[in-house]
Amino acid sequence: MAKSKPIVDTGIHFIDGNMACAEGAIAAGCRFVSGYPITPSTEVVEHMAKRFPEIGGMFIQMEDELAASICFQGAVWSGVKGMTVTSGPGFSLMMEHVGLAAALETPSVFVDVQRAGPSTGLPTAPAQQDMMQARWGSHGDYEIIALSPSSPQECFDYIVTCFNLSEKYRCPVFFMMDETVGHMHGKVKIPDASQIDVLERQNTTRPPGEYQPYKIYEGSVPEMVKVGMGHRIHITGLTHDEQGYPAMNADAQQTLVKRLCSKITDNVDDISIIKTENIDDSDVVVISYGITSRIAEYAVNTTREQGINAGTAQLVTIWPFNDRAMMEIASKTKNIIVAEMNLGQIVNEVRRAVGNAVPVHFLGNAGGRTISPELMIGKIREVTR
Amino acid sequence: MAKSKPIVDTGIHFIDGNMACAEGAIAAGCRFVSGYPITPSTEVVEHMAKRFPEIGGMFIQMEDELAASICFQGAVWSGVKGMTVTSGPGFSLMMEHVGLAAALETPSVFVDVQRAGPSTGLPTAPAQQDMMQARWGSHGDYEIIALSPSSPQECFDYIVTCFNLSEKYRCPVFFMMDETVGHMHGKVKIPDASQIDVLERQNTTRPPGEYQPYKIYEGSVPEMVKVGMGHRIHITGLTHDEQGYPAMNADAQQTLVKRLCSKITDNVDDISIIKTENIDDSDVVVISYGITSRIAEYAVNTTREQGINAGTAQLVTIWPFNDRAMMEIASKTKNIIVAEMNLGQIVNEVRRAVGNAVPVHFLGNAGGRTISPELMIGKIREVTR
Amino acid sequence: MTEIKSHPVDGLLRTDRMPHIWCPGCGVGTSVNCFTRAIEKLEMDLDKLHVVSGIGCTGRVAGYINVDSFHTTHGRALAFATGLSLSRPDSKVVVYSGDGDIAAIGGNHLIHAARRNVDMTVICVNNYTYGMTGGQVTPTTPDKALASTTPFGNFEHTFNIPNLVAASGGTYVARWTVFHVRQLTRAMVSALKHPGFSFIEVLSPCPTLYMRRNKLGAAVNLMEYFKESAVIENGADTRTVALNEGKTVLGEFVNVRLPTLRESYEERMKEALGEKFVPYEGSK
Amino acid sequence: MTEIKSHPVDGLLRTDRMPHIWCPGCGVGTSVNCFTRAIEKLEMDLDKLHVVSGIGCTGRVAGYINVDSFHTTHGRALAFATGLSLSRPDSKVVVYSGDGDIAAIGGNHLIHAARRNVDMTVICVNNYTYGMTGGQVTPTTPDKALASTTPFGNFEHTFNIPNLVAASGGTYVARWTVFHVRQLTRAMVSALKHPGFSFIEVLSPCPTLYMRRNKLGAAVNLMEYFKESAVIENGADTRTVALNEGKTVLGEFVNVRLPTLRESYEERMKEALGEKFVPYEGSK
Amino acid sequence: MSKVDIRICGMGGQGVIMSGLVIGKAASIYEDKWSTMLQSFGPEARGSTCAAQVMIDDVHIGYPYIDKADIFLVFSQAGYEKYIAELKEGAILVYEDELITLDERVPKGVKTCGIPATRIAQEQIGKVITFNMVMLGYFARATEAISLDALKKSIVDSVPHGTGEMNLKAFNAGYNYTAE
Amino acid sequence: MSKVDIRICGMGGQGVIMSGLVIGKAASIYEDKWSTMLQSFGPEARGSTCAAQVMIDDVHIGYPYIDKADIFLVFSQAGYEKYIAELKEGAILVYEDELITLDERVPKGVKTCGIPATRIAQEQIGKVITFNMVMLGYFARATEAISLDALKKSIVDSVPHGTGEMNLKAFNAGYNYTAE
Amino acid sequence: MANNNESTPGDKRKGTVVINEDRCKGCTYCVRYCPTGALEMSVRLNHKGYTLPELAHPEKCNGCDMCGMYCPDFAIYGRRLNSREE
Amino acid sequence: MANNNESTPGDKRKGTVVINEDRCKGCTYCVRYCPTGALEMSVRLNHKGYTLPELAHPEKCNGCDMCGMYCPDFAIYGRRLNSREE
Ligand SMILES: Cc1ncc(C[n+]2csc(CCOP(=O)(O)OP(=O)(O)O)c2C)c(N)n1
Ligand SMILES: Cc1ncc(C[n+]2csc(CCOP(=O)(O)OP(=O)(O)O)c2C)c(N)n1
Ligand code: SF4
Ligand code: SF4
Ligand code: SF4
Ligand code: SF4
Repeated sequence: MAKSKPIVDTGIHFIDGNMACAEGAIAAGCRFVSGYPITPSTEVVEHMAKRFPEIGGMFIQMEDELAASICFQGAVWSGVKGMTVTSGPGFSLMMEHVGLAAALETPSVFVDVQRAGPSTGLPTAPAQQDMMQARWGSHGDYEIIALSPSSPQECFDYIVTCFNLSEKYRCPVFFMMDETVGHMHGKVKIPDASQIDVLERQNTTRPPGEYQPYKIYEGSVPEMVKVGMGHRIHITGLTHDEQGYPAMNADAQQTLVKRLCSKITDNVDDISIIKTENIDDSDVVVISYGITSRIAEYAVNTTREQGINAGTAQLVTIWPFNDRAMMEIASKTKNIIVAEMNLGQIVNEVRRAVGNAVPVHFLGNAGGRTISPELMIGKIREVTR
Repeated sequence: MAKSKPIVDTGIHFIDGNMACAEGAIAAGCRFVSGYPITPSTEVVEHMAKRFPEIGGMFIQMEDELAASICFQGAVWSGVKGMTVTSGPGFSLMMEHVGLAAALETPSVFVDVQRAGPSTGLPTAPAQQDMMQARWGSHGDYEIIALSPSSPQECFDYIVTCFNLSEKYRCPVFFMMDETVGHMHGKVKIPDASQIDVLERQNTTRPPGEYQPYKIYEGSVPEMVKVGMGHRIHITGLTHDEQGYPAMNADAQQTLVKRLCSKITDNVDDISIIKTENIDDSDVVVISYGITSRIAEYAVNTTREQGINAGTAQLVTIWPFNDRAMMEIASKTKNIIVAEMNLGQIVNEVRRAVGNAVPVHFLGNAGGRTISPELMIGKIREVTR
Repeated sequence: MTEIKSHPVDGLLRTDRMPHIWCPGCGVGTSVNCFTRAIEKLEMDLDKLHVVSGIGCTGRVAGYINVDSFHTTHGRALAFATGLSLSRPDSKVVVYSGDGDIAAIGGNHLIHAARRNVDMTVICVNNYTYGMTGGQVTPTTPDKALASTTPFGNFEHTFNIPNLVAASGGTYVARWTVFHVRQLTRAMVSALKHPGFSFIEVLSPCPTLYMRRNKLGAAVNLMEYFKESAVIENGADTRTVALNEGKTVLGEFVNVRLPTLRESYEERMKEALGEKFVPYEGSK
Repeated sequence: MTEIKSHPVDGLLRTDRMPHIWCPGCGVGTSVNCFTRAIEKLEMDLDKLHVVSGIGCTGRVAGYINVDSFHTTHGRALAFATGLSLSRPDSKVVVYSGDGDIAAIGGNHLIHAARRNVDMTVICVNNYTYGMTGGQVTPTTPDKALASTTPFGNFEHTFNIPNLVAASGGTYVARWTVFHVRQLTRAMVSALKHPGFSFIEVLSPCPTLYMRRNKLGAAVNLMEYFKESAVIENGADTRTVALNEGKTVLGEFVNVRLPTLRESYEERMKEALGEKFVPYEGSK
Repeated sequence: MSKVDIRICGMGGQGVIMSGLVIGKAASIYEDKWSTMLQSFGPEARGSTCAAQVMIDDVHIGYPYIDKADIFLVFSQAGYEKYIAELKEGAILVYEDELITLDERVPKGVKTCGIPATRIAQEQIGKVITFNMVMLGYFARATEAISLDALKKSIVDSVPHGTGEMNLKAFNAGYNYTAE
Repeated sequence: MSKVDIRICGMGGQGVIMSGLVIGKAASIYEDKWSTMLQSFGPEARGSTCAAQVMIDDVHIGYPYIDKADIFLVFSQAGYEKYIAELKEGAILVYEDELITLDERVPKGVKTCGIPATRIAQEQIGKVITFNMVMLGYFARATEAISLDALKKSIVDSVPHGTGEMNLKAFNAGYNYTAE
Repeated sequence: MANNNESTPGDKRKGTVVINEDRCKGCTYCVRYCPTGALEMSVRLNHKGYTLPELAHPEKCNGCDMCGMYCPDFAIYGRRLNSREE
Repeated sequence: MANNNESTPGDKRKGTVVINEDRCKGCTYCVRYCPTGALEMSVRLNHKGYTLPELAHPEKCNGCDMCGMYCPDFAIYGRRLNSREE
């Protein structure tokens, strides 16, 4: 028999973020992807189309993003790990099924490689303008998780985290890339499969009759199940009871929706990844995420050489927003600069979180290009003057 | 010839919010509606289907909300006033075309009669859970206007305001109703047509050759145009220049998107409607909107009778959010309670706006029922104790 | 004497949710009745039968059949079912939805699932209206019929759904009514056995929201109309089966065997990759 | 001697945007060339011609034709055009879009606009791929053909688009290729004159992303194939016109006159409301 | 009474909502008061019980939901059972006395007024469909919540064109009914 | 040089991106340095100029965009015109000298290294397609930005299976080229 | 469950029906589509107020279960009596 | 604009072509589909590097404008010379 491709492509690679994301998903155990092409995310699914047939996975290009964002959920309920991939306009079309995933508690990963908007905008230019949409884009109350990578390496590493979180919390998990990270080649170390922490799907071990799909047996997340195990589950996007049956009353609504939200908000500390550097006793901390964090790294290094006591905080996890961590940063510095490639999204969260503790400055743009190091250096200087 | 129905149905009526909304839209000059049925908004379009054939308007039920939310934009560019109507799940499907309307600067009105979510949720129960979605639901950076009515009378009055604002600012304007307001009958006074302030479409008077569709001749909003006037316009959702032509570069992106946002954010005072009562030197102000404001009215009246110095602020305009007005309220009271039928949306805006000025308390629920007066009275008491 | 169950097909129903929400005389219930009989006839392994619905009165079917079942979003059941079906080669996935769900908002998924010949059975209960939301017009509402959104009568041309599905690539296409319980059951048996995309349009009365508004009397009146106007033409050219006043063409119109999506995928990959191809088996 | 313009149809083009973005040999340009000639032949009032496109290489057509034109969202041009067409009874609205735009993401609007017989002309440039995004598979990509998302060859069945449109209710349906410039122009003339939903599928080479990947040589090679494989069959049964290896059936397949959406609306309302009916005239 | 909370309940098709509309209109249009009406919605409501909540006040009404009613106008046994507990002290219960059997659940201090409205509608008007107008007539007299004049104007305004007279006749029959 | 910013520009089809990949891989995989590469994207890029930006450093790279380059590897006149101004003081310009005519726009202090790579590829290898490898070879010698060994390994790694030898031959031809 | 039509030993009836009265919504399908005319609508109402069918002519019932197939509410079914399998 | 093929008085040629060289992308359609074979691809490149067509056989050109109809780039057109209308 011909030697089949290794499932995890262990080794050192020079690949772009989109491919790293695809490889990371494979390493995380993803075996079903439904997508619809859109710049600048298409390479992710193109890579899946190439890789999957040799490793027992399947990619299907659906007729549109509405289909792409629900098709993989059907696969997930069959027991596999699945995801979908898109960019701005397609992300907007997926919003109804983000809500569905939240309501059904489908472990699900949505990749959004952000481009400049609104509308068709600049399809091949970077932005970080969908950050609030990721949190609020679907109707109704719900909570989600969102991570943002700043390099191809992080694309690999954190898409694995996304899959793990989606299994653990059974909610939509967004991987908020941007065009620059997606299209940038860089060094990516893919460890041996055994070195990669992968949380496998845990299906209930309770037999039919003793199991209810939305009952909490432990913690705040119900036990997952798949079709064909004899449980004869009924799963609905209507407000439902523990059995999963429609429960058309406000009490059921309160119980269900509060749990959907609190299972995330009660676990901010577990979910949140924030990388800080040199924040203690600093004069300014630049808070940023995604590609902007690389620029912050560069700008802060430069200004430190010039004697400015500056630090950085990279928000790998954006949602749930970590108010506490922000307060902690505020307590250690004199100024905060929030830098993002939009006209002000996450900065509002930081402002809300830190209140009047320290001044929160904003450095942003309307997308289409990254924030230049010169501007950022200028801002750091201005703030610390 | 048979006497034709009056276009504005002047008089005193006992109708529900949905019908009042439909009548208000007609009074505001709306003549084209594309929709797709969904509880609890359907009565709006049903009423349009009945009224329009006798007043020279047209309603078309499209195949889905994607179509409904762009079809009317085609009509608007032909020179008429148009709108679409939906609820939660349909609203999520409209998000791509909200962004389109923002980018094309289509004067457009979207009505969302909110029901409890996420996903299918409780279709016939009220909620105020789409408030953040209205602001952030589409990808990319953009700004919108959103109003929320608290009674059938306000449904009539403020949908007219919505149309006027959409003409003035050329952006998506949301009318954020809720199931209770939509389905509640109440007294509605419809004035004589001559008494209703209606801003008619102002098309450019510049001749072809001297006109560019996205050039700013005055103020911050370009002059509108319609097809067939000889201007041979090209309108695109891509980032475009003043001529409307695609301009695939970051400079054009900065110019366009910043203007799309600042034309709204620079005019908060003109757009914002906030109704306050008894806020001066108060111990607590309940900030709320939509049906919750009626409950606040009741609760505050009750507690005032009991000697508590409480006031109310009804946010008729939700977006753009009026930070200044919030600070003003904060400066006049000792406590703020934000009450809304969700798990915390607009309260975050208030918190961000007022910082540490006064404590901001939250009273919310997960939707499906209005906040009870008892709970609100209890909260007012607790906060002022 | 044998123990008497409350109903012979109760084993296939979520009896804890009975009575169901459908109105008196609603044909959705009768169609489900036929469906349960078809399942029984086939002696299907119930662990390998999954029902997916969209939203609507008919969409509630998923909530009453006692197999793993999913009540998804309006119009998108077919897309969810595509993912499920591809991941469960040994199972039969059934989509059970209304005409609005399938042919209005769900139209794109209908034509594409048919094109791909995804292995699934679609049962579309066509009651000429949107029942769940109060009787609006649909792509199948007859000419001039009243609906809440066509208060002066429908003016849109209608779909000939079997023809649309056939033109899209559906490999089994049939139409019956809930009056024709035996034939409908038999058709369901054939559809469930068919590998690939099988589709049955089931004409059905909605006494509450369609018939009342159109002054068509009680549910049985439409049943009688179905009986009288029925013209059974198996193998009929689907272009000729549009629903006309006075004539309701019924039968099995299309039944051809073509590679299913999965089959052509595997064939293609084997051809291109040879032994390097590892088929997708889902999770077992 | 007459003054020499840079090109006889320059008056219909936004010459300030030339050269356009299409690749050397891209058939979209040739189809637009034919389109401008059709407009000239009809001596259309250019204030009453509006072009709407979705997103894609073909979707850029709206940006090059010098009439009021709209470049909307991917797949939704038909829905935008429906609102525009209903509001401009005296204008002709043309939707110009690619096969992915119209038949993949836009499939639902295609079948519904055809069903309603909305008064518009649709020109669908079928180049067997998604050009704009780099050559992914579409519902029209031939069997086994390579695309960036089918690196081992396409395995999905394809749409027979004329048949799909005809089955949905389109009243004028034709297919030509960009090799057949005269016939295509004539068909465009007929489609533009046709009241109701007229649809032309235009087969076209995408040398950059479809042909190169499939090693089909230069654009002219496909032109030659169009020439050689063409079988002109006006009035052909659309079920028989699926694109097969070696045979490309072309012609005007459907041309019937049925009430347009607007006509049936007005007829219905007049009947129901008599003199109380006030027709919708849009803004004039 | 300055503020009156009225609950109406019956089966789908009995004219519950129409009754609520007539009262609400009478109050807000013909008496220049404020009024709100809310009705039950949803698939669950289909075919089974159907309810309306009407509030009348001299001033603008805040919270439009009724917790306990001042007046309960009930058309069916199921409606009776669903809401009988939710009455204020001293409330008035107006009910169809051949369709509904009162029991010990009627809260103390509630004034009960029964009328065989179905029979009256059938016998005196010849149309069972006017049953709710008979109920409204009786309600008018039993509760005096709204003026006769306002109710009558409201009825003419609310019922299908050409049926005003018949409905007023039914209304009057209810108004004039006296229990033997 | 610890940090090197390399811009590569040419026409679509000339192997610009492949060249960038070879350099980036050589640095990050075979020299254990850090490297990033960005390429031009978009419909506007189709068929016309095509550019890549490669950065190499001993430490992790922050900002991955090149403002002014240390090395400019240029394959076409249009590419030359587009980017010639954006060079650092003391930068190295490696260009195809039969396709590109230098002019006064070359910034002062820039070292210019021309090579007739197309002709070399044609004459010595027999395949114009290996032209970019010739350029890379010349680049390797002219700039010494990356070790020969790393570049060669990277080439074998990057080119289609079975074409390694031919490409290495082209690379060597470029490396050994001396302007007469 | 109205089950009073069960067979007794020696009974000559070929079939009977079982009615789950709680589920019935009185649509009349069973009565209308019983091929032997064995059923009729009664005057009895169930607790929801729906009129119930009844086996008015037990001797006609052959247990063919047509009623059971038509019933939208799974409220009735027919069964054969004295058949060999029992 | 290469316009050097204009008619001169007394010219017997039936037609000629006008080429907008800036627009041409060298696809060869005009050459290939000229029914009289009047055009050929030249060795000249335009500023974008595309090979240009040329009217190699002016005597063959009848100004039928087939080149103009095929050209995807609106870069060439044929016109009749000495026709009555002029
Ligand atoms: C996105 C979205 N749009 C609209 C609705 C509202 N809605 C629910 S069911 C339905 C129509 C159902 O009609 P049909 O599919 O014909 O089924 P029936 O109820 O007649 O069985 C609609 C429009 C929804 N739930 N979601
Ligand atoms: C909602 C959305 N999804 C995806 C895209 C990306 N996209 C742009 S054009 C296109 C396909 C175009 O293909 P086709 O319609 O066949 O036209 P062509 O480019 O081949 O002319 C896609 C997928 C988009 N712009 N919007
Ligand atoms: S409304 Fe119509 S379709 Fe829905 S349950 Fe009732 S009868 Fe059936
Ligand atoms: S990519 Fe294909 S369709 Fe797009 S312009 Fe180039 S040749 Fe034409
Ligand atoms: S068919 Fe069923 S629901 Fe209908 S009357 Fe008979 S038993 Fe009752
Ligand atoms: S057809 Fe047009 S683009 Fe092609 S070679 Fe001729 S002139 Fe140039």
